[in-house]
Amino acid sequence: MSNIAEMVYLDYAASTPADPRVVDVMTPLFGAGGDFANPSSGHTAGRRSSAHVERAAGQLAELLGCKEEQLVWTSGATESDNLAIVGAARYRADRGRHLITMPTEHKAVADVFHVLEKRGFEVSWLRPDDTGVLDPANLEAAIRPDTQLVSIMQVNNETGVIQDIEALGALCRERDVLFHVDAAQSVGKLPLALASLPVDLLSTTAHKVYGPKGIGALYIADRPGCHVEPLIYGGGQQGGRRPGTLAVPLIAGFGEAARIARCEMQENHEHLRSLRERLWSGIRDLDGIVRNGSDSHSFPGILNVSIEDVEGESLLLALEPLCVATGSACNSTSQEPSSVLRALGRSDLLAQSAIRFSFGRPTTSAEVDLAVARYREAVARLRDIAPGRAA
Amino acid sequence: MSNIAEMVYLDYAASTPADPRVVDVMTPLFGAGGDFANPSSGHTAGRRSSAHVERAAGQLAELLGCKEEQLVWTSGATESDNLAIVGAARYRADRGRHLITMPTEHKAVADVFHVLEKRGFEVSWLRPDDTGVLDPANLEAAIRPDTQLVSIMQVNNETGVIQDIEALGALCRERDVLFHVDAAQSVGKLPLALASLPVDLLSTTAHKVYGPKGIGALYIADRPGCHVEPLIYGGGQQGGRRPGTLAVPLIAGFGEAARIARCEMQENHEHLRSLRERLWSGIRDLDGIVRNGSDSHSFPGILNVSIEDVEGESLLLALEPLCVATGSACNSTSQEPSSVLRALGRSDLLAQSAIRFSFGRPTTSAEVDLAVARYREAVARLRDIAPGRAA
Amino acid sequence: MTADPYGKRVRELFARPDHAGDLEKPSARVQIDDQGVRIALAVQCDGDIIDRLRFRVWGCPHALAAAEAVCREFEGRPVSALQAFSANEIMQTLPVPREKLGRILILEDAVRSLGQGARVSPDAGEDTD
Amino acid sequence: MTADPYGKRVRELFARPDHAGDLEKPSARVQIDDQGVRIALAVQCDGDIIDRLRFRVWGCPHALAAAEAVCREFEGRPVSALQAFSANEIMQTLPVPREKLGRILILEDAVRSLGQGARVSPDAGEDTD
Ligand SMILES: Cc1ncc(COP(=O)(O)O)c(C=O)c1O
Ligand SMILES: Cc1ncc(COP(=O)(O)O)c(C=O)c1O
Repeated sequence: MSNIAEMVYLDYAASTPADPRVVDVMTPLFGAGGDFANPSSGHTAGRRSSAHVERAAGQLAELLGCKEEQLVWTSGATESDNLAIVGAARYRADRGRHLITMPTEHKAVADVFHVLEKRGFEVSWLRPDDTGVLDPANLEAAIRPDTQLVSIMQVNNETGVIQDIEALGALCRERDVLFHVDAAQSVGKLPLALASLPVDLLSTTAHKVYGPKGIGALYIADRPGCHVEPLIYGGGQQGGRRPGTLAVPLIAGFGEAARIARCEMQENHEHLRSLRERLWSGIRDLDGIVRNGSDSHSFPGILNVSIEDVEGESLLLALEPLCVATGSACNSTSQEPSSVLRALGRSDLLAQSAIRFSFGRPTTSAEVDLAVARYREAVARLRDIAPGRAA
Repeated sequence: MSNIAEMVYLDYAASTPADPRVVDVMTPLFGAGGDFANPSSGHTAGRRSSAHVERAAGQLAELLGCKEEQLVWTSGATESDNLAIVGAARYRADRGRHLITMPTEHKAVADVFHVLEKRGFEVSWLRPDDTGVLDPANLEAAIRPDTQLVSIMQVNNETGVIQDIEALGALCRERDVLFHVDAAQSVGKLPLALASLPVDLLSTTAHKVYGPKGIGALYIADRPGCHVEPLIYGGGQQGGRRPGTLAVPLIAGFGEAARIARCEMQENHEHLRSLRERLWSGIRDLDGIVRNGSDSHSFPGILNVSIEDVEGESLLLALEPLCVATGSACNSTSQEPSSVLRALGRSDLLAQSAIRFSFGRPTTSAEVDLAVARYREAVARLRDIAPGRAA
Repeated sequence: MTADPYGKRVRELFARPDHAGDLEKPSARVQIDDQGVRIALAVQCDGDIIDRLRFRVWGCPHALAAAEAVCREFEGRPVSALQAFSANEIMQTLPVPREKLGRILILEDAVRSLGQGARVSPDAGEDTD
Repeated sequence: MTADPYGKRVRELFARPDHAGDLEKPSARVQIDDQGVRIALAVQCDGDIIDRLRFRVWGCPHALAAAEAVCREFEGRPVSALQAFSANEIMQTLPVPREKLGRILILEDAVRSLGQGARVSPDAGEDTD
């Protein structure tokens, strides 16, 4: 965020700014003179509004490699995750009450499973190896005849670790188990071709991919048995799967963000890779530094590092004006060490010192250089202030 | 919508354009350079974002006459209604399984009760009189010891009829029954002072009051026993009552819309009253015309009329370029006569001919005059084409 | 998502129902009231040829448009053609959405009855059905 | 909604921990490691008066700031004042959020022990606790 002089924003995994082209698409749709009508209205104004929704559905479907009718608009990935997991669990409750997920999932998934555990479902929590990756053999061993749903994210929001959703999904498909993927951090960043992937439900959100906050989508494959019960009821919008007046400008913005992401994916990916390389080379020689998460199986927009003998909260403050994260954004006010990093085998102390740097399209090498300098300086200063461990 | 030359938009009850001042507040918050960060992030950028949310909460709280902490942001009134009704029903399930509402409620309320009926709750559907008004004595008679929740809207979206929520709420409070009000059509249009009203839960949405689509709020009184179970789970945002990244620009826009509505409420109300008077005087002499809903207890932004011997769908098409509604927007594509009008005792045929004209801040007298001319002409033309009733 | 429920053709027919009206001395006349639609047709023949065809409809835009389309199509053709009229054809050409087939079948009934009436009693003005 | 977890004063103390460090010949010294915080204090007295006070902290910004605040406040005051130091006071003046009271109580322990140590053995450098 070179544009806010006093800050260096390196928290693109928490949220991205809307692309200027996205803002341009949205702005005229809000007010009078724009196509602000309710897209459910049958009149001319309503139909004009509705056309924007259709265009956006086409753009998102193209990015995901799926059909437009397979998409349901939601308010974001949190709602998509809930709709997918609770909706499918309710729909398939007769099939069995066993579910599978991982402790490294985002709270929007993990907390839903915790609630389902209280409601009589049994959940297997599969641990990754110490680089954060899940061995498909572990999933294979965990699937039971009464397993109805597996939920595993594609890109981890804290570490950037990528799971092999194709292999994991294939195992689910073989056993007729529904497979849900939280792709909040990967849509628009990694190529996806849902038509040929063994994925049944996939959650996404616009604000992680240079679209607006407050809009997301859930992909629902049109296979027999793949269906979700709605979370909310009301007007018949979206075939009743998710009623409520459609937020046309946001949907149009998401569509445009999807279009841009598709066109520029390769280029962005290389940009991010070079930034991460630059940051890591600048700090990897520090004493006691540890990289969290696989290097080879990870999305290059995220670099997560822990460091020995430095307290995390003070480190975060000493890093200002860098805007970076400790755990995920939604945990950032809690003091608990990240459950993701604990699942990777980090000690509480080491997990607590973790800093997630995440890069975006607007990030420059100069910003990364500043981050390197600031990190080294902060670590040195805090170590200097700390007393020796042995009293 | 004088600005789209070929249409005359008279469907402000379905959705309103965002006020230009609202658009001005939102636009800079979307993109880079604006305060786009995730407001849950602890860093400087996150806190700047969060300040916009706090300001907006203050603005909405001021409009509603409540405290900021009593507001939960949602994606709109549909979600607010669901959260209030399902959330409270779940939370108070031990207290009893009897609920009370009306058949004239919006689908976002009525459909939720239909689902709860299937899940073992018993629902009493109270009928209004033939002007659409509910006699509080009917509510009093319906409340039972096992009643846990009453839900009655303030302004009806099809007819504009206003219920006496103060009297109805007082009855609920006496018997310790939760009282939910769907105020999607009234917030910002009628004065509200929740601090001194016997209302426990109140739903609202921004896009009916010149704010953006995709954002709403639920007011939850802080009284013992007044609590809702969340509909979705995830990050700890909003104290866990409604997680998901807050849509800062939309929230800021809603706040600004609330501020404007509060300042200009009186003036708008008079404007709407004169427009409705003008329209009604222009058509009331037509043969077989019937006004749907009370004249004295109604919000002046809506005029709903039926007319004998004219088919509704053809009337709607013949009225183009007027953008008006038959039932509510979300019913407009279905052919069923409005359940609201049937509850007022209208025959199917008469209900089916109903047109809802609804006015907004931008509506001009010239637009109303055009509506008068167009309506008279369409009625005459269609009656002319129709064969006599007796063959 | 709402597509325009009326195609271009339906809109044009609805806007210009040139054949709406009555005939003073029809060769045959029919009126049916069913399925939420009321249709009256009147025909005036010149020998075996349809000279003038008029309709009246109380019903949805598709019913109106279909009736106008029928009148436009059959003027100048032999009366016998009326009996070959098929709802299916008009469902596709206008087009009319599937859920309104019932109404178009009423029109089909009316058109065929009219054909029948015009043949059986060439100068009668009686209603069929 | 996130308010700034650090007040202006905490930010200033954290940014300028002028009293961080050690003393070569302290009158007393103390180090405590508990509750997710590690605090070392050293004092050098001139008779009954605190001449120099130094700290080292491994811990959150509030703990760091509180330690710096203590050092700033007590230099130039009688050693006996250390024993009257109260966590409550600093909780309010910085301010420190309630959930961090535990850490500030560790600081209180350390400050009081330091006061004790400085009185009992005016020229000793032993650790207390
Ligand atoms: C992996 C993952 N899932 C879900 C979410 C929730 O997304 P949203 O804030 O759009 O509800 C996020 C981001 O917050 C995320 O990173
Ligand atoms: C009375 C009423 N309740 C609820 C709603 C639903 O609101 P939203 O579209 O914001 O979900 C509407 C409008 O559609 C309404 O008029």
